[in-house]
Amino acid sequence: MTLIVLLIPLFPLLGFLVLGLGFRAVPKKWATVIGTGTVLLSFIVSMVVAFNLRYFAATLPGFSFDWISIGPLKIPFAFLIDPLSVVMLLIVTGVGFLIHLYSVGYMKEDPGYNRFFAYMNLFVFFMLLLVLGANYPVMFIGWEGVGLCSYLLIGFWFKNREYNNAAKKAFIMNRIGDLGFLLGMFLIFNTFGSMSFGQVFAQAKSMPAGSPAIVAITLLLFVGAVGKSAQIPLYTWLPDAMAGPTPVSALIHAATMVTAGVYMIARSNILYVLAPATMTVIGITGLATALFAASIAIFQNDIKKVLAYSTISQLGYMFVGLSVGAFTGAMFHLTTHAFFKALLFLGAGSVIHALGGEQDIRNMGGLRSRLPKTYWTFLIGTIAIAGIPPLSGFFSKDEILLHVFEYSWPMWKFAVAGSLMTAFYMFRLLFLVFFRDFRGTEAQQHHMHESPPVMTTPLIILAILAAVGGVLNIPEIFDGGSRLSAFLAPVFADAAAVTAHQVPLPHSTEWLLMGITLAGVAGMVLWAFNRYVRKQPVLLPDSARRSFIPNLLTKKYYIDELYDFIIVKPLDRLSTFLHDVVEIRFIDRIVNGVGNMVVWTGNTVRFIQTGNVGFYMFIMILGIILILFLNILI
Amino acid sequence: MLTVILILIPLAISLILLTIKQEKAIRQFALAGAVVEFGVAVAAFITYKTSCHCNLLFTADWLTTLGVSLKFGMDGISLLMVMLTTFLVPVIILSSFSHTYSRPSAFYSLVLLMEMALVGVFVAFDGLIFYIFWELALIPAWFICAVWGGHDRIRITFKFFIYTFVGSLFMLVALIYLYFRTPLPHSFDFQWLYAATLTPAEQTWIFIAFFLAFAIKVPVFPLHTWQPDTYTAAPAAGSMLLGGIMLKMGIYGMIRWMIPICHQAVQLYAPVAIILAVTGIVYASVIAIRQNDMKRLVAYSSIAHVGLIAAGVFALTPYAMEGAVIQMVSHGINIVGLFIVIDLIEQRTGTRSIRDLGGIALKAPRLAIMFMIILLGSIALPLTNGFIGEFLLLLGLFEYSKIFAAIAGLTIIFSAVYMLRMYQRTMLGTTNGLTEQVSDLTWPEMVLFIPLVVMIFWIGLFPGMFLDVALPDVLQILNFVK
Amino acid sequence: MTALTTIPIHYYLVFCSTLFSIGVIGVLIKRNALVILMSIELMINSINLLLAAFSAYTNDPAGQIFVFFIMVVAAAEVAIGLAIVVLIYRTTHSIDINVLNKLKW
Amino acid sequence: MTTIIALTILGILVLFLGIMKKQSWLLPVILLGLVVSMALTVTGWNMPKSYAHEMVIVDNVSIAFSTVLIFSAFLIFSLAARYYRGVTRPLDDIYGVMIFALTGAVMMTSYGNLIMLFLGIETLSIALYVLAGSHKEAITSNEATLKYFLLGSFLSGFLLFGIALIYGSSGSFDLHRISEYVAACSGNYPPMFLAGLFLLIIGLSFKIAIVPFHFWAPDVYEGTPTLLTAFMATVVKTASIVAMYRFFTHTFHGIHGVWETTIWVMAVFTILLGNLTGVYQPNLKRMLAYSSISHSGYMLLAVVAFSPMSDNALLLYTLSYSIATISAFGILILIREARGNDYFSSLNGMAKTNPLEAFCLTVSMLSLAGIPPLAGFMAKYYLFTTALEKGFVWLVIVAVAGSAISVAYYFRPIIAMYLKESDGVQLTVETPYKVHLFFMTLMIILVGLLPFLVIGLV
Repeated sequence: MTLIVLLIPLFPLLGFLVLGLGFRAVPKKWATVIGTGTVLLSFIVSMVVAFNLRYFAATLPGFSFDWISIGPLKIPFAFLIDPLSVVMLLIVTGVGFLIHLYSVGYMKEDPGYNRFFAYMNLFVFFMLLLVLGANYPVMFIGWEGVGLCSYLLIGFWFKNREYNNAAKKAFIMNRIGDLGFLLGMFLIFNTFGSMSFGQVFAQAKSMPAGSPAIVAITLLLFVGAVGKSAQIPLYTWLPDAMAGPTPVSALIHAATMVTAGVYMIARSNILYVLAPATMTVIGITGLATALFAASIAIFQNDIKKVLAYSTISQLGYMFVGLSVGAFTGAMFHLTTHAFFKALLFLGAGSVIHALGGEQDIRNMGGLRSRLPKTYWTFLIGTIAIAGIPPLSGFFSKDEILLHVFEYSWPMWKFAVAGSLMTAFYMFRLLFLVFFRDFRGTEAQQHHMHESPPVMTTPLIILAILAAVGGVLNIPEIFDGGSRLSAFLAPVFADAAAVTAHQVPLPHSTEWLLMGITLAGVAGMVLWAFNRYVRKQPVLLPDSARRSFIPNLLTKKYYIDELYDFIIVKPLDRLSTFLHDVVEIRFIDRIVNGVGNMVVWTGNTVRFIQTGNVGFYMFIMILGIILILFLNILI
Repeated sequence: MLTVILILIPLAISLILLTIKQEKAIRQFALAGAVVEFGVAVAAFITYKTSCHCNLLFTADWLTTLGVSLKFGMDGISLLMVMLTTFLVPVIILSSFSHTYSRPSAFYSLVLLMEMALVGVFVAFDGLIFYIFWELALIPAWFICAVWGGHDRIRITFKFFIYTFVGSLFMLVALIYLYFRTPLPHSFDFQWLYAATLTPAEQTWIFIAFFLAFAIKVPVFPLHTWQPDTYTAAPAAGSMLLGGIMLKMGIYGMIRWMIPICHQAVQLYAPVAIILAVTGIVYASVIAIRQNDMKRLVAYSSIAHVGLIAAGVFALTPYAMEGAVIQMVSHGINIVGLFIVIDLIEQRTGTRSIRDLGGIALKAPRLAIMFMIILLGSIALPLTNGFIGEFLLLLGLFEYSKIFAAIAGLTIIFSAVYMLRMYQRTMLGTTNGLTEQVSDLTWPEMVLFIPLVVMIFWIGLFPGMFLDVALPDVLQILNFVK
Repeated sequence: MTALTTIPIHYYLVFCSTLFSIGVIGVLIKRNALVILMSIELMINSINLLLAAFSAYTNDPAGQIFVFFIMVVAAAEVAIGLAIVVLIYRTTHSIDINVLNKLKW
Repeated sequence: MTTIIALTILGILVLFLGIMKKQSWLLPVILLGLVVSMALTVTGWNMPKSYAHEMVIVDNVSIAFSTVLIFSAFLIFSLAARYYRGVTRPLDDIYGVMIFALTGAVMMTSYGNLIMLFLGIETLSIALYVLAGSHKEAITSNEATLKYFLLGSFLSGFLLFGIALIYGSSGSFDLHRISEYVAACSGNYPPMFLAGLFLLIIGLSFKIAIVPFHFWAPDVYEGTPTLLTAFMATVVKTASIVAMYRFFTHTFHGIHGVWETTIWVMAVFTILLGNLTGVYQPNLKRMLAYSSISHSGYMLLAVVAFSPMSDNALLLYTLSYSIATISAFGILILIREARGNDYFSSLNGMAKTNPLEAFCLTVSMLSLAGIPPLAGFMAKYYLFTTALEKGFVWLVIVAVAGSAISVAYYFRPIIAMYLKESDGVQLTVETPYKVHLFFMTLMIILVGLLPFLVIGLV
């Protein structure tokens, strides 16, 4: 019975195999059914599992075979079902299914339709492995696998060189993180003698906090998370990754893959709480990323780029949440973020679809009337992400902020600042896209149309989820049950046991904090309204001269250029240098030099052979004298 | 007995091939012979018992006065190597069908002669016999590369020959020297050689001699400069034989001969060797990033990958050694796959220059998929063969030294960089004049890839079968260094 | 015999070595093939004398018998040698040994 | 002794056939005669005997090497028909002198007395002076014979002087007596004896072509008619090295100290100089000359490291070297005849036009270079083993380095044959000649695969 867990990843895998192996032979209709159906089936099975969680969690592992097994190194291909993985399962399959469904409409005209669904199914498969793995290596399979799918899907339109570069960049930056993950895994094995979650965590419990091994492990794993979840300094791939089709951005680069880092840290919570130093690093990184990305988002003009930076920023929040020990909060935000960010991306996709590929918000405007469903759902998403009650974003973000406040007051100030920026840029986006008059071309205006139901239905469902997602974990202050917290509590129990129990904040403080934040958000929304709806928005072309700070932000702090300057270019130059100078002029020259020396010597000594008999006799006599002299007289 | 049959089949076929005149018959016969050879190897694999190697052991007197006997046998490591060799040779032969080589009987005969020598190297349980096969393998390799090779082949292959020959000559001296240090009555039998009593100084010298021979063959940085040129100049089949199988001889030699014999010196100088190997990984990877000739790129990537294997061997930990064994197999499969892809592209477009290609995936999606799968294997994506090897190698190396493992681990980043660059520039993007007319894989060509792809995933998913075969012997060899 | 043995053996040794050396020097400094032949003949004769002397001092006839062998062989050698010189003279019109050096390097 | 007599009779018979104008009978009679003498030689196996007051000692070592010599001569005579096919003048004198030279060579392997050694050397040398100049019209042949004669007789003076000094100090020419004298000296040798010893070494070194007494070899080899060069490179070298080896084994029974270093150093120089100089040679014949010099150096290893094993090692080495060299000369004869020169470029593309001949030359080159599993490798392996057993590690390393260098020139003909384009002219080769070449190639391979057939002998 427990084997039905296997079905969850198996369905998408089958989907991939069918679509992948027979990619041209499968008719489009069937491809649709297979592509979306497999994910739906997975979702259904996941639901079954989720509702019978106790049964499954108690009896697993009912299935495992030794993938790699050498002496003490045993890596079974085992799955783990617990509340945490179930939450992720539902997000991946649920949101994944909606996005698949949406893609049916979005990708309808694309010649690579089957290929697209094959890749998407493969992605879901790997993501499910990542989530289900009962040990680090199996998680790593998924971890790398989703990276591959991300590569394939970012570069889906592979005729375009820019897109390919973006895909390559994503894969390589992920790989940098993966190396950290890999080394972290090795260190885990070195320290605990096992890589399976159960054994590692059980042993870790008895370790003293702050022991160097654990700090090192957690830092290395965090490097992996930084790569995968696009944190400073490895975040630059994510904005570029918007090259992929929009559903890809929604699924991979917003809802699921990029949150893998958060999931991994939440999974390893016990290790992290034992490593306060790492937690500090995570907190600083997360907060810096949140602010940094948010500030860039304010000045972006590409609808998807804005959302991409927003994603980075929100991921930063999740890490901040993790760093203060608010694992549930982070997971909660992960969930709600999956809803509203997927929604926003799909909404953006709908807009792009309607405008025939236009992504620049300077050429949009006034779409509210023409795309009503998109508008309304997008609006919900925007409100949710801005953290305005009672939509889901409010609850999840609030929970994190609350914990941050408990942890450190200055950090809270920064976090709130980021939250305000979020509100600003999201409403800027909303206003510029949907309000005032259309700024695009005649042709676009003519062509503009609302998306078909197959696309809008997922939008609506996601909008509902984004709106009411908060009910999952309504805090006690609102007389909520904190259901998610309760649900996840067993997973984080050990961690909770380690962290010192703080006295919960008094309700008055909570209200106060909430009030401050909300007031700020409201101010931001009004400001944005003022700037972009009431007044004619000032939209500068890319080439326009800007004052220092806006310029810096428009140019994304020149980070890409910086990386290009300090890493890519030097590496290229080093490569050329090593090949042209070290290899050819030095090492190979030594090798050839030895050979040439032999030839040269040969060519030189052969002239001793003068052909002159008298000379020969002379040399021989010298030889004779030498031999006699050396042997007899000495 | 099977072991001897494994040596004799290719030899017999190689001789018979010389008498056949028709090109088609030559090809079919060569392929059939190689397949039969693989069948015999499979039979050996099935009958192999991990507990004792007795059923595959063959002993006959040869030079009794000098302690040389015809002792052949297989332990787990040899078995895997023989499997790899016999598996790849039919693929290589099949891949050569698309070329019309001048003097085909000589060509295929040499390929099979080389197979014989390679199998001989892997199954020799006698030091001198090992050496004889070791050198013997060089002759057909040289002829294949030199006669059917490309631009500037004379200079390049000559360098290749001399370089590798010089290296192994010193191994001969070391072997003979060792012979006189074996227990009485002196013998070249591997167990006698293992039991040789050596002073530390002797250990060092013998280590150096062995290391040179093996490191040149592998090749380990900085003894690698023959290799990119040779791969580039060699015909496709030659590159495959060299890269796929021949360089494994070096690693195999390290494991089978060098570590047990001069175990003290190996332990003493392991850091030096690892530093060289790790330097080589980074060095070759960085160079590979900017290569324009696909074969050259693969050659440098091979230096990097093999550098990791060498580093793993010197880490002297069970995981790394197991990783080395499995990675030898994987690397062989992957590099042959890559060379086949390159060969097919070259046949279709007439160039290997990355700069001049692009958009092939549009015209040849099947080729693109095969390329992608093989590429994933060689960049060690989990669930492919490359991952198992690199995971174990890095894990073992990590146990030895965390820093070295971290630096060696850079290979997983760099390999993505240069491999994806190659893939992108050739397969992706828009077509140009050269790639406009590229046709997709035909079914015979698909057949070429299927065994490779199957193996890539088989090893990636179920490595246990291969790991278990080698494990007892790996542990036994590591016992020497404990 | 007595006349021979009254002179100490060292004298013979030194004398013969000197004669031998004169022969060697003759070979070295002369370029005329005939003179070189004669110098070689001088070397051989010095050895003959030495052998005879040793033979006398050790009362062993073998040395003197060997001298006869040497004389025969030397005669044969000179015959060949002269033939070669004639041959050379026919082709080069010279018996200078350094004229012929086409074969070298 | 029977061998010497048989060969002498054969030589006289050849001359008589010449007188009777039976030119066409010459080669069959010679080949048959050689087979008969070989058979006669072998019958003495395991029956050590000495003749004429130990002037001639026939033991297994001498029988084995005599057989190698006669066998080499047999192989060379088998090439003669082709080599002299355009020559109209009578050949009985050349063949007869060759047989006499062979007799001298056999004497050098079985002497028991320095007088016999001298006579053997002179019989061989005087015959060779004649043979080297046997191509009277060619100026190169003239030059070769002049050089060989002048240097040869000059150096045999030293050899004689050495013999005289040894005689003077030990009181005998008999090896047995000399060895008794050596034993009586118990390590303190008078300078006169030492001087004699070294002069003897020098005299023999000249014949073997050991640095610095090798100067004649390249020039003479090049100038001498090719067939006779093959004779010089194999028979003469084998006989001389065996003579030297025999002298030391019989006289010193393993006391090395005195002469070891000298021979050691000479071996090193010979190996290095021979191989290095060979690298740049543009033509095959001269390259083979340098190759033969370097092989002299390897053979010296057996002398240096003399032990029970080194008999076998030297036997195998001389055999494999002789066969491979004669095989190479067999091809060289064809090339010279067809192209008029023997530059490597004359070999271009031979693999296409004459695959069998190309294969034979390749095998012979690989064997000379010492690549397994050919005879040359086995021989080198035995020699190295012998030397290493005695602890001459550095000498072996030099030898190995020499081998590495030698690959550079042994591969030049192979590269020319297989990798260069030919002018398309095929060499016409008669079937018997092909069979003969192939037979030698087969021998090289077989001796490599089954060295124990040779090795257990002595």
